[in-house]
Amino acid sequence: MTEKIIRLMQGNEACVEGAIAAGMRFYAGYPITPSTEIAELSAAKLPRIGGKFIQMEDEIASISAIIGASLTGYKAMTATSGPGFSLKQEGIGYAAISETPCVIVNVQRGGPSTGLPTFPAQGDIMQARWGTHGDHSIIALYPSTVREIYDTTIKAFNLAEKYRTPVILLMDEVIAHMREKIEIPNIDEVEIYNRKKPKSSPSEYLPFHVREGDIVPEMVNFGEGYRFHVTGLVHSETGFPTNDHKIAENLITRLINKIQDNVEDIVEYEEYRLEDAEKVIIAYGATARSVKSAIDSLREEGCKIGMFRPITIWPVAQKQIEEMARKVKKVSVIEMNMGQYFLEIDRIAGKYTTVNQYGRVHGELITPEEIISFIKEG
Amino acid sequence: MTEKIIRLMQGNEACVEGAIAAGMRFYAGYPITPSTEIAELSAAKLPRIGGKFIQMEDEIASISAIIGASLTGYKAMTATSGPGFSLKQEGIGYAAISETPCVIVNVQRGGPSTGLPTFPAQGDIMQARWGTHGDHSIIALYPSTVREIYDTTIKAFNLAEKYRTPVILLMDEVIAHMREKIEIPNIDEVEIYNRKKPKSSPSEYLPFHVREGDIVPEMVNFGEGYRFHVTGLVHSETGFPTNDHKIAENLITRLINKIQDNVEDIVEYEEYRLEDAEKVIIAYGATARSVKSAIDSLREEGCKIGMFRPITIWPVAQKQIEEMARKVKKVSVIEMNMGQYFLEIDRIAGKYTTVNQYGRVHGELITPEEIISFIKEG
Amino acid sequence: MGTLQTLYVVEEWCKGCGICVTFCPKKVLEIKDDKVAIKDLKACIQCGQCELRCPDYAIYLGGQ
Amino acid sequence: MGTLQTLYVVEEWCKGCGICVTFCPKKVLEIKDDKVAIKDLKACIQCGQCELRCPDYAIYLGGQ
Amino acid sequence: MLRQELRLSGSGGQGLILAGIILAEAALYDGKNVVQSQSYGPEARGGASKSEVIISQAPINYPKVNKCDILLSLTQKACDKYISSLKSGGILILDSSVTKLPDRDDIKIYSIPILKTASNGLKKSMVANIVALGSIYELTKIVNRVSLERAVLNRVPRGTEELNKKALKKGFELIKNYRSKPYGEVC
Amino acid sequence: MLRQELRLSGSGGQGLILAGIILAEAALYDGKNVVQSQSYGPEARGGASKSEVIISQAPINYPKVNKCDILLSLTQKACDKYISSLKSGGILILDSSVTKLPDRDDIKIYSIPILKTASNGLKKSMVANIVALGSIYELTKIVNRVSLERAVLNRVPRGTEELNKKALKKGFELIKNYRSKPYGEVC
Amino acid sequence: MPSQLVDKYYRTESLPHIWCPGCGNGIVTRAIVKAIDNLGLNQDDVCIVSGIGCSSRASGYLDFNTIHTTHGRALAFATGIKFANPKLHVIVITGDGDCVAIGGNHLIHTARRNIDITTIVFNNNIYGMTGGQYSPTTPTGDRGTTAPYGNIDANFDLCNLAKAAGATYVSRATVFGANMIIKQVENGIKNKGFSFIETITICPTYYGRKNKKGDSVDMITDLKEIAVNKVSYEKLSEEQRKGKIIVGELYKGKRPEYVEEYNRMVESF
Amino acid sequence: MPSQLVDKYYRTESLPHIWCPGCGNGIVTRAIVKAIDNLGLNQDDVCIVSGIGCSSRASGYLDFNTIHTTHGRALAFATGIKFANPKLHVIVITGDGDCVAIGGNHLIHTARRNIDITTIVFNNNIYGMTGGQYSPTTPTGDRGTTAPYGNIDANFDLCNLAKAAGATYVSRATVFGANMIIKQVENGIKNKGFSFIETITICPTYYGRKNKKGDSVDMITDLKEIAVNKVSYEKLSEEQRKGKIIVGELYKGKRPEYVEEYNRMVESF
Ligand SMILES: Cc1ncc(C[n+]2csc(CCOP(=O)(O)OP(=O)(O)O)c2C)c(N)n1
Ligand SMILES: Cc1ncc(C[n+]2csc(CCOP(=O)(O)OP(=O)(O)O)c2C)c(N)n1
Ligand code: SF4
Ligand code: SF4
Ligand code: SF4
Ligand code: SF4
Repeated sequence: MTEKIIRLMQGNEACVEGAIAAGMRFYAGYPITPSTEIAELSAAKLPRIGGKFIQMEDEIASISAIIGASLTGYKAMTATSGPGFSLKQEGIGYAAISETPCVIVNVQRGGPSTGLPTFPAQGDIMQARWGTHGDHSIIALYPSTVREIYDTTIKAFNLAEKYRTPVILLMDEVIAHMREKIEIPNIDEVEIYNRKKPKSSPSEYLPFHVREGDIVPEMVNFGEGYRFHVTGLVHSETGFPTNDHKIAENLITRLINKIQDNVEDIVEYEEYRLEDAEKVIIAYGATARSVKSAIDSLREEGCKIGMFRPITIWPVAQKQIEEMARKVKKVSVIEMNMGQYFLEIDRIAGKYTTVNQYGRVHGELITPEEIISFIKEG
Repeated sequence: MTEKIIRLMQGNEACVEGAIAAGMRFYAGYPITPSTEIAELSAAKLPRIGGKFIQMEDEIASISAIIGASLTGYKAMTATSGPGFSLKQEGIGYAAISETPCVIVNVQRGGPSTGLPTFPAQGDIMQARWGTHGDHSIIALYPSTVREIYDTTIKAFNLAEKYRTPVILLMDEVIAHMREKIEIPNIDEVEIYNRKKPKSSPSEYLPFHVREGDIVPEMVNFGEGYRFHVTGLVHSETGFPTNDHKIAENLITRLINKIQDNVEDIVEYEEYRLEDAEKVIIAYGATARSVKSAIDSLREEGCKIGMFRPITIWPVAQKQIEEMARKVKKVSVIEMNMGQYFLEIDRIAGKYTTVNQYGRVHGELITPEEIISFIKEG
Repeated sequence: MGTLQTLYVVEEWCKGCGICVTFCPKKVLEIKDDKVAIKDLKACIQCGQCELRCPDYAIYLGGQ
Repeated sequence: MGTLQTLYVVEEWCKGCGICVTFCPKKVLEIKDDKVAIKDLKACIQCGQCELRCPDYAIYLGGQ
Repeated sequence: MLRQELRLSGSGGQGLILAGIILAEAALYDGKNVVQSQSYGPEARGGASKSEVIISQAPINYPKVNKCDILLSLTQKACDKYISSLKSGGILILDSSVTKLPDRDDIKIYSIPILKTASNGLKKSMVANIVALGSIYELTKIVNRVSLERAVLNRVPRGTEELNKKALKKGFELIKNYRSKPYGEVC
Repeated sequence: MLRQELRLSGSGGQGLILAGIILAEAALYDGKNVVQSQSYGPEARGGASKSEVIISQAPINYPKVNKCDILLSLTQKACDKYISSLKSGGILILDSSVTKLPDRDDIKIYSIPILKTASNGLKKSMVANIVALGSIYELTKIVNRVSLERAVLNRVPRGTEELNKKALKKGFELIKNYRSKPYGEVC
Repeated sequence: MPSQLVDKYYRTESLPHIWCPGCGNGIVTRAIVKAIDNLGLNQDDVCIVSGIGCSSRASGYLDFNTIHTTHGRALAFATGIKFANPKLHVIVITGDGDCVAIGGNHLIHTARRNIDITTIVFNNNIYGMTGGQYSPTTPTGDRGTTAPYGNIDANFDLCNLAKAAGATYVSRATVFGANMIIKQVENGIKNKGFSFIETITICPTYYGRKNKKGDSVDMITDLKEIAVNKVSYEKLSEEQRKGKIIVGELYKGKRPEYVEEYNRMVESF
Repeated sequence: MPSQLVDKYYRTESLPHIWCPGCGNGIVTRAIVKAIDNLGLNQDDVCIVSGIGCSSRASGYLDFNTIHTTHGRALAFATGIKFANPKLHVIVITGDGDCVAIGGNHLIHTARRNIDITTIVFNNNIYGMTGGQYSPTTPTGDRGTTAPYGNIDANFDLCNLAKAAGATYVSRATVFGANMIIKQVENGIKNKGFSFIETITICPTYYGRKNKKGDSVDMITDLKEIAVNKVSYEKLSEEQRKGKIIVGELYKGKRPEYVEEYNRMVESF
């Protein structure tokens, strides 16, 4: 066992390091604050490790290129921020329906539109779920420390491959730009999910057929002798377009259920001082750090409070939140937006307890002091 | 009073007629099924009535062009479907933060991605609310008959002007492509909201200042002697960008509150046989037509059932739905998707009653028979 | 035998556009009931003009 | 008097890039404490080279 | 006649969408409620095409045709595809080029030379849709004749009014003549 | 010393972000928890720039500096902007070019010629940030000297190691010499 | 039974295709396949990338690695594919709308990078799939459903544009001269860099009908009159040039290819 | 007190601007204003449209009808504005990234339509606002933060591209030759159609620093060496041409202008 590497690392850098550890060898992107370092570091690192970096003409081209690259067998990633994330929505839908694994990083900044380009926000939570047209499934993860960025990026790639789906990695300007201590795990301690080789021969290969016991269709890469067709149209197991209503419904429900049926495998969350909590705060990303500080202070004053921090934002940890809601007096959702995840929590927890919300959109991380007074007042 | 005109009209045509009645004189678009007739009819009609039609190179250019035109004083519209709607998201956010009135029609088709281009769906309900990045307000309307398309298009323009906001007009392939009887109202019976002339002189004009008693800032048109600045960055009342956190928060909350504080003025809905209903179906657009048929049949069998049909999809008619939910045993949301509006209804009504959902994504209008058996079973 | 066996028609694919008929320099082909028909197979010189431009792959020269 | 009054500097706007100094054909200008300074006003021939290229509108010829 | 549902089927380019619109408009002139819709998009390219009309005294909610009362099929493909959607007791109007008749004895079948009438008799195959309308009218009286004629003239291209009037009349006649034959022969 | 918060402020291009990183890295070598962040984007262009470091024995949750323990300001603008964020009892290190001293008597102020030392004494104004680090160290001993030196060498461009070592030393000296003066003169 | 060529390279189970009777798309598609056959490329090493439109449906009929992407983005997907797996011969099939309306930006940038992709534009002067709206190549004055009074836009000279953007092989042919398409596609694939082949095809259903161009036979035979080679074109008077199209290989250049440059950079470490 | 020119046409309360010391953006912006002044246009009749980038911040400083749009879309917004209100002189200020990276499609289509818009590209060979990534105009081999080993992309010849797309006035000048910019903007505005003016400007902060080009003074004086007019350029040998930029009015064409064509169509009813 080699010595653990401890470093001071920026969030965006940890994302690139995690991606590379996960096997990312293709990056296509277009720069935008505050995600740009991800492109810059990928440009510096990938050519040196047998990977490919390309700066495309815009965000739409970038997501298109990573989907193309993924189909040839690469683990591929792009990173952007609000305006670019909006532009990538059509491509995200294409990745969803064509079941092409890829990772899209969105380092959120103040919106809407150009908004507050250099200041943090958590305003794209709902967009990550609902930004593209039509019904589809999505996975979105949201780390809150630099080390967790590293781990979560790896997880993003693993889930992308396992569920053949685009995975959104959400960050915010605070965690993306701050540097903190990170202990880089040994590569052999890290679990990496790689695309399985197909069991079928080219002649029997049905590119969108799910084998008994599998979650998703076997994925073959372009150029490996299996000549199959990929389309964004509704398609049958053969990969060819169809208007057949039954097949259409089967496809769309399968796309959604492959995620919904495996929520327990996908959801990850942290419970902080929840044991005896009567009040619970739900928060994620940088905001969750402020919440932790606030909870520590409140606990000192005798307040029985804890935090539920979703790391998997989508799919939502419905079961866990429900269970928790049944036990507590109040749930508060604290986020750097005007109440987005709140809606989902209110839906789930609101049936069992009171749910309220504290949100700011002023371009600054919510402080522990604010949280403390919000909790005390309400 | 002139004679009422009764015609057989297609949904898409009624949209164009309504838009013209509302004062739409600028259309920019890019064709896409099933919205294309809106562009085609605009191309035929606008040049003949002093209006402007331009086919742009894509959907992004189209929404950009209508925002530009709106700033010169035109009532402007673009129409699209799923993939194009995804591409317009960045522009919608720009219209929201710059408070530029405009109407974006989305004739929904089966998604995600290219999906089922010629078949109906209602899969962009959440996207209409959350498709662009950052916190913002939106108004989305959804008619369900050809006559209502006409009226609702007018309403869309009126609300766009009154609240200085992009308004999304949602349709589905069923209502967009069917023809039915429409009685066109006399133009003098139609209420049209026109942009008010500013009270300020050019030197005192503050383009983003809301006068006491007004809902939105006075809007002046480019070229009228008021030389002001428009930006997608967070800006102060002067229109110039700022990073000031207080101003940022004021702006974003004002954008949201101008809609939220006026929900009662904006929401429109139909209540169908609700008087003594113990069960309520919530449905919109074409699906609501099937629901009506189903309710009529169910009522004949003695089932006390009715429908709440939101015409204003966003903002949601929270108060009305809450009130209704308190009174009934069950609320069923029926929509051509895998459960989108359901989430919002579940959130609101789920605190008071049971809420369930019936959705199809097979590219066909849900039939009354399906609805009847869903209601009977569940 | 040569010519006789080398001109094939895939009837289900033919959409009757008539392009082959026009390009055939020897008037071998005609449209009958909205489909291509071989009128005069003997005249065929196997120039391949029909196959080259049939948008539906419904006519071709086989063998060699 | 003419020349004397016609060369103006807006000190708060000057970012001290030195472009004006370089382009002045008469060495009228210099950089002092990170700002432009008029070293030899008498030499100025009002050619306008400085104003034309000052990226910050910090130097210009007035009057006429 | 609370709600009558018609399905006009054939292949793309036979003008069936226009036929549906004309029929719907005629019903509208009669003061009825009406909904017309059609199959759309690339489907209509080459393949089977359909146009649907619902005519009703009462307001029409559900706007789609599921089981229809009257089915017109101008091609074998269309007939095969849609025959099962015809209600028991319904009327099937077939172009006589459709040779494989459906195996149903709960419907009335009329096999008439619509396409031939249009292309031979009128030297313009593009009026087959209007011929078909004439036949539908004559058979069902689903709309008023004056309304139908008005709707035809309102919707056909300028300059083709006379031709279309003639086509309509030919359509009437196809049924008038047909009537004289015993049903037995067809079923 | 559970949690120490530093804010390094000045104008864009003065290398304060790097200074923050070096300081954070040094603390990390000491086995401490540490978070470094900075102001970002066009703000940093021309205008005031800041870099923040939090050093703590315990894990750091809230990662931002609100009220700081130590404030470095290399320009008047930065001093004016951030002075109110310095805790009562905190330490203010000013470049001596900052002439308008803040009107606070609850803090300790050190006015030292950082920029001049860097540009005159070392003929390289780009090492002002390292000079500043030296002074901060000498004044606060917030990190170990060995760690600081290691961090400096790790982060400065190859080839400038010697220069930067010298700069660091100059920074130490500025404070050592400064100490001999009575505080009175400064406040 | 289909022909050997069709049998080998088409997914015959998906035929007949959805294109209208007399549509030129089938002719161009066959020409591409014939060129691939002439070059003897291994089917497993060919990747066909298309966008959205009638023409872009071609990918589904062909038995290679095939992908039908989103509208306008075929070249961006293709760039990802080629850059990731340079072993693949990447061929893009796209319409005039797909390639230069919504997709114009990707065209110019792919050309600029001179990445080894062969693009064949099926230019039918109209948006076929959506039912006949005018496109950036609809000649000025012609009609489309969104240009009921005649199109007032100028139309692009696609070859000129591709050349100015950096393509290193630029050519044009028509479905009348189908053999010319075959030759050009062969040369385009052989060119190590970005190749742009504009094929003038016919859409009798929309462009033809809207503009009274007759049926497919009329339209294809018209192309004979319209298409002239560069040498002949230059001899024509201004007046005579009206309505003519220059066909042939219009430009061949030599510039470093993108993936090779990348590899060169990597090798330099 | 600022100069008369600045006082009249700038929103002086927003000065000093955010641009770095020695950034060329201020020089180009002044040249545009000077051209407007020379033409005597009424401020109320001028509309400045910009995208996103350092250069695109210019709109906020200028006292006209001004709009700072989204990244890459300035020309599409401008098209809406001009078509809606043809009375306005619409001038687009855009960066090389804004105009030809993300915005390339709108450029070629606006040029194709020949709508009466004057576009001035502030070409600093880099993405300035985001901190120095290479752009489609970064010369091959030069460095940016995303091209740490040197850019392998070929760079566009913007003027060539604009011309091929259909612009009817195409010119280039540098901030060294600021008077030339003024003249070209005047002529661009006077041209009834789409005018494209490429101004070569300097970004000492990123492009300069990354590529060891010295400070702003070095960079601006370098431009003197690099820029040659067409006539001189043609006299140079292949070797001598390396690294040179042709400046001057490169193309003037005459084609119907879009809005006029629209009006003509309307009048024909
Ligand atoms: C984002 C998006 N916008 C619009 C469309 C609708 N659409 C599909 S194909 C097409 C144009 C087709 O024209 P072209 O590329 O010339 O191909 P053709 O059908 O003529 O072969 C359009 C506008 C779409 N599918 N996606
Ligand atoms: C959709 C979108 N993508 C990316 C960005 C980030 N961004 C802002 S400006 C810019 C490029 C600026 O380059 P250029 O247009 O050359 O202008 P400069 O700053 O160099 O003047 C980029 C990539 C953005 N704001 N929006
Ligand atoms: S006007 Fe000319 S001579 Fe006078 S200071 Fe300016 S550049 Fe020098
Ligand atoms: S050019 Fe302008 S900013 Fe630069 S030094 Fe001269 S006056 Fe100052
Ligand atoms: S619409 Fe035109 S391009 Fe499309 S298949 Fe038919 S003929 Fe071909
Ligand atoms: S970064 Fe470059 S382009 Fe931007 S303001 Fe600074 S010098 Fe100018």
